Amino acid sequence: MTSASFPPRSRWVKGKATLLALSFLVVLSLVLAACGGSSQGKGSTHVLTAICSVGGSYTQNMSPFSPNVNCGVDGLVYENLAYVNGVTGQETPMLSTGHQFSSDNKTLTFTIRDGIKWSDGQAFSANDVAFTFNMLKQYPDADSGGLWQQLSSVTAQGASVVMTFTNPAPTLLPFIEQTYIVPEHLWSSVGDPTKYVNPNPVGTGPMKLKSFDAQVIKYVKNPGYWQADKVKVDELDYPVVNSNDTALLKMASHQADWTGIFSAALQTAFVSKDSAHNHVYMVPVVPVQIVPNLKNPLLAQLPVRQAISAALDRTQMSTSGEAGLEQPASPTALMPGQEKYLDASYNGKLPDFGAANAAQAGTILEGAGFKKGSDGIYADAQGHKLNFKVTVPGDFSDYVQDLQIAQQNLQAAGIGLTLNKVSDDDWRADRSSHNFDLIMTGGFFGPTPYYYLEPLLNSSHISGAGATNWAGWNDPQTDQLLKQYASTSDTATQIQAIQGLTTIMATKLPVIPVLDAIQFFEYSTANWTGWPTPENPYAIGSAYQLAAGDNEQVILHLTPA
Amino acid sequence: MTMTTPSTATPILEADHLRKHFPVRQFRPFAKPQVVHAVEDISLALVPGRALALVGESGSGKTTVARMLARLYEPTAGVIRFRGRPVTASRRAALLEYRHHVQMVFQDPFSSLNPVHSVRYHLGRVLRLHGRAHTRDEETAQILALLGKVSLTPAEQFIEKYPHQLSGGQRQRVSIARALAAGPEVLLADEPVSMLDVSIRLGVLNLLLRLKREERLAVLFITHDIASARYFAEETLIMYAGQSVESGPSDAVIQQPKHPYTQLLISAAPDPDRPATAKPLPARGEIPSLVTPPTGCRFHPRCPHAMPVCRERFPGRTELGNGHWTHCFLYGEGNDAPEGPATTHS
Amino acid sequence: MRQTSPSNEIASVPGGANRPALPPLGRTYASPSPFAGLMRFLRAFWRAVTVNRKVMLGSAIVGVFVLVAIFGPIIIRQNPLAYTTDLVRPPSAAHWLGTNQGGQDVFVQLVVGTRSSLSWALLSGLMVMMISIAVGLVSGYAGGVVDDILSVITNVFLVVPAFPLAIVAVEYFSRSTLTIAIIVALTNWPWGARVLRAQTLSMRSREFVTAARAAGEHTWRIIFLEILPNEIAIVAASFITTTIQVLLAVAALEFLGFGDSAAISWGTMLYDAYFGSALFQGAWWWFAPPGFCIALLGAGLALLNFGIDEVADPRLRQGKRRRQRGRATVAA
Amino acid sequence: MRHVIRRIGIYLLAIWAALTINFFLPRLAPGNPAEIVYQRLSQHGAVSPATLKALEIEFGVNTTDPLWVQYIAYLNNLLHGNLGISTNYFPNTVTQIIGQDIKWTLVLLTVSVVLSFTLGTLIGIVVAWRRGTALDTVLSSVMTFFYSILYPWLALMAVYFLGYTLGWFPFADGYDVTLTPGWNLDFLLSAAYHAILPALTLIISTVAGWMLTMRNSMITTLSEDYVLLAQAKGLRSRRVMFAYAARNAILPSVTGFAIALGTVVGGALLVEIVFSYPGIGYALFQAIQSQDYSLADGILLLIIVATVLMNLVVDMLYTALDPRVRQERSA
Amino acid sequence: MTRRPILDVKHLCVDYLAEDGVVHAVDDVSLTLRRGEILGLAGESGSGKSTMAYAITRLLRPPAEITGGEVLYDGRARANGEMTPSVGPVDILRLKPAQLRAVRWSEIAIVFQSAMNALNPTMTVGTQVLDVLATHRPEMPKPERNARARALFEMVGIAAERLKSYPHELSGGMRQRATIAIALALSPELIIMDEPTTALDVVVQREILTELMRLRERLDLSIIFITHDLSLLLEIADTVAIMYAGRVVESTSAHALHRQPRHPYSFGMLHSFPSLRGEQRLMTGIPGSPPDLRAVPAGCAFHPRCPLVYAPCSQVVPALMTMPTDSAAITDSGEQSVACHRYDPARSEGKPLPTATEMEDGYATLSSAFQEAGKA
Repeated sequence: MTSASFPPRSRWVKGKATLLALSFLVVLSLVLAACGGSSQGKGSTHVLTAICSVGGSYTQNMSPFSPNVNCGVDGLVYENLAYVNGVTGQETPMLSTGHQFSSDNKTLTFTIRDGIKWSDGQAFSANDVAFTFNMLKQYPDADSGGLWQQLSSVTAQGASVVMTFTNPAPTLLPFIEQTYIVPEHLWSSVGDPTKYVNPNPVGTGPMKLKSFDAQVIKYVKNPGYWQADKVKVDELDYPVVNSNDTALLKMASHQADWTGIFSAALQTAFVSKDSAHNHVYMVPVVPVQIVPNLKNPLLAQLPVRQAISAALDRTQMSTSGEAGLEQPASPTALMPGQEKYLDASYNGKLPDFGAANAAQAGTILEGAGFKKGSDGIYADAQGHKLNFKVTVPGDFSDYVQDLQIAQQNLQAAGIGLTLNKVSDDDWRADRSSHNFDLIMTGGFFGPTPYYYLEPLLNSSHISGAGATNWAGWNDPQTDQLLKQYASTSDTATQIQAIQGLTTIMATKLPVIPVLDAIQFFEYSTANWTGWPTPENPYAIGSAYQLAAGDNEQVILHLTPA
Repeated sequence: MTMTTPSTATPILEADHLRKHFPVRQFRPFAKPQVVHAVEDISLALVPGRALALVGESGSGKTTVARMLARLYEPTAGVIRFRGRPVTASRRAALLEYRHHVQMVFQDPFSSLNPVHSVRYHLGRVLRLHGRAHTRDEETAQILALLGKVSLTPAEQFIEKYPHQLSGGQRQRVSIARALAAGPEVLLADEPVSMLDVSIRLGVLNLLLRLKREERLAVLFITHDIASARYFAEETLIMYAGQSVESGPSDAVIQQPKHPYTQLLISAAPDPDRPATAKPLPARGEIPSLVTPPTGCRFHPRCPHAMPVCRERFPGRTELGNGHWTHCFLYGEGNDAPEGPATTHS
Repeated sequence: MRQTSPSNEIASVPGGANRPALPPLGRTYASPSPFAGLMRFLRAFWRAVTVNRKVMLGSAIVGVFVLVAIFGPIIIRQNPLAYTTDLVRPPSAAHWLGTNQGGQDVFVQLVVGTRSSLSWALLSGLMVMMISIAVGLVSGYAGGVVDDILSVITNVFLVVPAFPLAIVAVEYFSRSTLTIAIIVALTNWPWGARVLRAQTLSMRSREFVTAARAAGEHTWRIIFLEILPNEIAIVAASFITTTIQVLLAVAALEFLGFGDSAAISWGTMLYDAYFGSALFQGAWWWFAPPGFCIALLGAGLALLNFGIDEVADPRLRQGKRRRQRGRATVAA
Repeated sequence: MRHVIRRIGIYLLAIWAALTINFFLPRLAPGNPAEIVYQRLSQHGAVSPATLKALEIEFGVNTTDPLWVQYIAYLNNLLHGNLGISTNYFPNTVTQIIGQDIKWTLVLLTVSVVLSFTLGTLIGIVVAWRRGTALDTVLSSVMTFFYSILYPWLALMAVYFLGYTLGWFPFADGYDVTLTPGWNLDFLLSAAYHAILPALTLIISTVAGWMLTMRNSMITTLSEDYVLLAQAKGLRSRRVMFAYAARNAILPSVTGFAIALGTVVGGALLVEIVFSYPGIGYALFQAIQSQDYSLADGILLLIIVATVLMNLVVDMLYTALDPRVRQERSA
Repeated sequence: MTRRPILDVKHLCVDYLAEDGVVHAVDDVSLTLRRGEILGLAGESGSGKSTMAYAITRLLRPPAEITGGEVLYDGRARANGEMTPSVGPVDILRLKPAQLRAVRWSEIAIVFQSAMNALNPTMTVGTQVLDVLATHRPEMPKPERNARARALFEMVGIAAERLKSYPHELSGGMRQRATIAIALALSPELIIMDEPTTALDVVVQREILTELMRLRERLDLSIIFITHDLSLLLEIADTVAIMYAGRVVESTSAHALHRQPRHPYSFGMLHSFPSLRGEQRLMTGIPGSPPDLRAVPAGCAFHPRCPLVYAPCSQVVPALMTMPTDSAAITDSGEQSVACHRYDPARSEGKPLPTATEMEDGYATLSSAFQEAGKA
């Protein structure tokens, strides 16, 4: 070794090694990037990518009766007898061509559509329908609608299916129509359908399973579908994402076409990124409400509920808590578009609560004999202070923020509010067992407001394991109106009943509506067009299906861009 | 300057047939427990105003002996007698009372003082523990007196100092003052100068000599340097691998070493005055493991004169006159055979 | 952190001299009069803080945060949760760090959140420190069976992963910062305990401990007044390390929504920002500051820690390289 | 070898402790998770006797059995690989779900932990060797900042800037979902490409720890006499740096590595959430969110066992690296 | 018989950059080692003797720094011209890194005090021997290297099987032998031994020294032997240099030093070792402590402890001077240098050369003065 050459050489070798390592990394990244890029191309098959599940890997659950059913099974693989549009209330016959109630409303006959085949080639028949309903009788776990509490028999008679009820049950119709029909020849031996994984689902719907993976479920077009000419979607992929933000990013970068997620950044991070293609269409569905526990002697007083309602700044909740996506609710608890259920005195215009008014709240309370204490909180003559706890699921961040606003509003009006954040399950349990002062919650959804009001206000739902009359509202007039609706299939009589009920909602405040909950729906027209729009609300568009059949309707309307 | 008159005075602290085995900690639940045979059958006596030097290499057990005498270790066997009475109680009060009489000076001046405490704390704690000072003023006065006694002057300057502000020699003086603080009659000095710089060793040694004389202290002087033993102590006891091999008046042991190990030790010591003709004795092997020590005389594997009998048992004590004795078969069977089998091991 | 005398100058005995781990902090320990004691303490504190550049910088950073935590909420006097109609506004004179989705002032939240984040981190750090001191010192000093048992427990806890356990426990017990702090404390003490045990073990064989025993000193005094003060560096290091761990763990858990979202802290701010899609709205002023504060405070603590390491172990000190005067002195 | 046996003993104890914690957590917790699970299952219909029994054992409800009988039954269940039934993915079992998700976590973590450790250690070695230079000053300062960076914060920045804004890397999924998983090149490349960003952020957030640990350890080692002697021997710098200094300096790092593994596994959860990456961590998060107690417990147990096993591996490594431990200090 | 010097250290200065200024650890030190001789370097802690060892081999690390002087090494001419084609001495301090690496070990080897610390604990001692051979003798075939390692171990009295052992498996004595074997691997001309036996027990120390003396005869080694044990040095060294506070205070043959130490410090040191033979008498030692290098007394650093102190001592640093020739009658072997004003005719102020009695009495007086102060 010579003294001169060694040190420089070593430095060179080291430098070269570093360089080599670096360039290797760069090349690797480029190669991978190229591969990644090229695989984005979808060729000539038209693939629709939808996100309908935020959270973890999939496990296969392809029984439509499973509580944890995979995306796409409901409606795309399995169909139901008829589709009812949640926005318009319009009915579209699917597996049936029509239905007929007997005059006493105790017998219902469906006419089954002819010429439909299961995706394995076997013919579909009325027997499959009868089998499905009778299976639900055998396995009450699967009967989530509780149909057999009022059904007494279901039989196939030629191309018809005849159902008989123990008492008049016209309100059961939507639940029956929305039941997914499964093939008898495959399902007669599977046992409990809630526990059946159904690895190779065979249905009548527009799609059939292509592949299942924990990260993505893929469906392809069912060539034997009875309306196959309407289906332009060659493949439908449901990838898993772990967060709403990821879903939104995928939507914004057109890696996904269809979803229904909440995000405070919808406008900035999605719509405005490509306003030509990126759209949202939010359908208000039911009110989000603060439910008072009427067993609480203070909350049982109407002025207290009125004062609370008057003090709430629903606009701030709408803009801050819900990113402006949900609008303040109407005192009638009706959604925009449901004006026909309004009492005539409203002149066909949905009333609103008006701006937050702490002074008005104070007037109401003072009128009812409440006095403001030194701590700024009102108390009744006996000294019971208006301090309430509101129960909320801790991980419903928008609810929490809404209530933090409410807390400040009520404070200003002399009413104390503390947040009681609990787990989702505790929240549900507390709600059913009336274990709260106030609780924030949504409600039930159906084709008419009846399906929202009935569980909430019927005194028969006050107690029991799955009690839904959370406030404990016990009012004979309300019960009477509900009964009036349920015992007739005459639409006018039914509307009349609902008008009475909305008046009770607005004047007696059994619950305090806050905001109109919406069904989130984001879509991109970069790859697909034909989505539901306010102009053509043929379905509730969300990829998260709210009512049976919405997704199928969307698929039937989509065409490649 | 040391007078080599044989001791006639009554010993104040005596040790009879001390033995110490340390269990070996190991993770082997089913194996036979092993022990380190650190000290086998050591007897000695300390006399007021006189010093006994304990000489040996590392691992010879000399420190263990001192710590047994300081009651830091409980002897496995044997008796310690203070003023003729066996010391057995180990209640705190009794131990404190014993320590009031018997104190120890440590080897390493850097580690024997706690770096976070001042000189005042070190000395004051001992004074208070032994009830020699009850108020701060008493304490200060006593400390100043002690510092004066160990020639740390002006004492006022040292009282608030921390160890890192002192030199090695000063620290060792503080250590000595701490031992004196209890007002002891016996001082166990464990290699008190071996970690000091050469030029200050003599200062500390001379201080100890003076204290021995002035305070009538009985001193156990532990050292690996046989020359210092001769300088400091009237009597010397040589240890090898936990056994005592030779003892007697220091000059006798050093000038006329009898035991082959003593001879080896002396021949190995640096000595510029050694006649050029004196070849160092050849040594072989090293100090054996004390877990499995050699049987019999533990020196036999290295001994040029080893006989078969050396392998079998440990020789008894052979008196050579004038208080000089050795354990070696070269000088006979010896009487005063050690208690029990000295060679047990597993 | 162990050191043997590198220069061999005092060495005439095998093993070399074991120097104290820390150059003693002057006269902090004995104080004749309270006032003089305080002055000494302050002087010693100042010396300790300025002893090393890393310590200096680290204490400056941590000090600022501590001051903000103590006085910030008092000075600001503004409800960090107050909703306004200025939604998601960038920084301006009115809102120094802009506003969030609720129109709440980010700067106010940041200042108020400092208290919660810092105090939880310090509190858990303290809990950890106390457990590790107790276990480490007792284990190291007592030896024998006590040591065996404590060592096994330490080793067992050492391998239990803290974060997942904290998540599960938070769910089982309550979603509060206290639960997080307790779990994090329970899973973080073994590290310090282990180091302290080793150090105590070596301390126990130091002659000053033997000397204290030979003088008849009480056992508890030996443990807490003789041994513990010598391990201050390690105690401090383990305290600081844990504090960083806790700071990060609490923030991460809060980020996931397991914290107490009514309380304002950096973690809950990040949670709000994340679920409010702050980043995707381009609201960097909402998202960046809490994360940056965490990293900065962490860096300050880390600097403090490394500084203490350097003070305790002179070998780690940055060798000041004076430009050589024409002579080659390199060792390599 | 005795060392390893001793460690195995400790690990068995750790696993046992974990099992026991897992057994007692739901029993100690206020409220009754089993009730909730039971209720939820009941809502879906009648619970089969076997499921009910398993749940009862898992949570200790509806039973008059003494605690120890429950405990034995619980252990017996575990012994048969029965971790219970997930309520969230009902009727799938916990074992099934874990089996499906674990491979992703395992691969991502192994790769990034090993890379991070290697990289951090190497940087630490070099920086310590060139102590006081600009390289050292810059790297040490930067790393001190990264040392305590909050991982999700870093990861989100990466997702947003590198993934979304610049589009260099995918910001979600474990692979391009248009591909078919399997042993084909397209899929593997895609999986590797998708792992870059998660791995990168994971490495960045952990590399500082290794680097700083190694730097300190290395500096301490560099002042050892044997390094000085190696230099005096005229050995090449690289030989001194690696065979003499680093070889010894790495030992404390290896111990730290074992200890840090638990934290790293915990970190997986955050990676998977932020990057929408499949894996066990996100499953745990989901399970907690939806109160799927059996799944959460199962995953926690698995994580603990995995950490313990990794510790064992690291221990073996340590034993192999340090001859003093290998041959057991004799008294 | 004066042989050619193999190492000539001239005016070497080493500074430590402490936080509060510069410490002169080695201050203007000159030494000469002749081929085949043992130069003993004696001194107490802080005297700079170890720093010398590191400085000569250029192993000093920051904050230590060589600030001046030369280390002239005059090795044998290498036929292959590996180091330097010229036969003349080279200044080690000016060698380029590659040249330095070539000089290291093949020319100058070093043995540290603590063999435990000097051996890599994670490498077998054999590998540590082979490392040297592989680096410096790359042309040597592997079996030959192995054979060389075995031979080296046997040469220092360790069984060759021990090559496979790790350092912790060897006893202290064997470890030190192993480091000596490593030092001998390339048959260097010069070995610097920094307290090689201090950590060992006397018997082992003696064995190793005996071994070393034998090897030195056989291999014609030149050795710098550093220790604080002057009595040991007198037995083995040819010439001795005594250091105090970074400077050489006396440099002479071992014999002369033993017979008549000139510097009061050398005298005091020699009389600090209790003797094994002869009459027992109270020795005084040297009062006081060696100075802290951060606060070295002005003038002669030794003056506060010196029995001969007079005015110039606290003002002027005495230079190391060869003794006046008229005293050559006393020094019968080699020259005797001392750094003391009393031996400098220019500064002695007419005082006679100090005698042993004067120094002994002086120490006694000084010592009791220190004692008195102590009792006050």
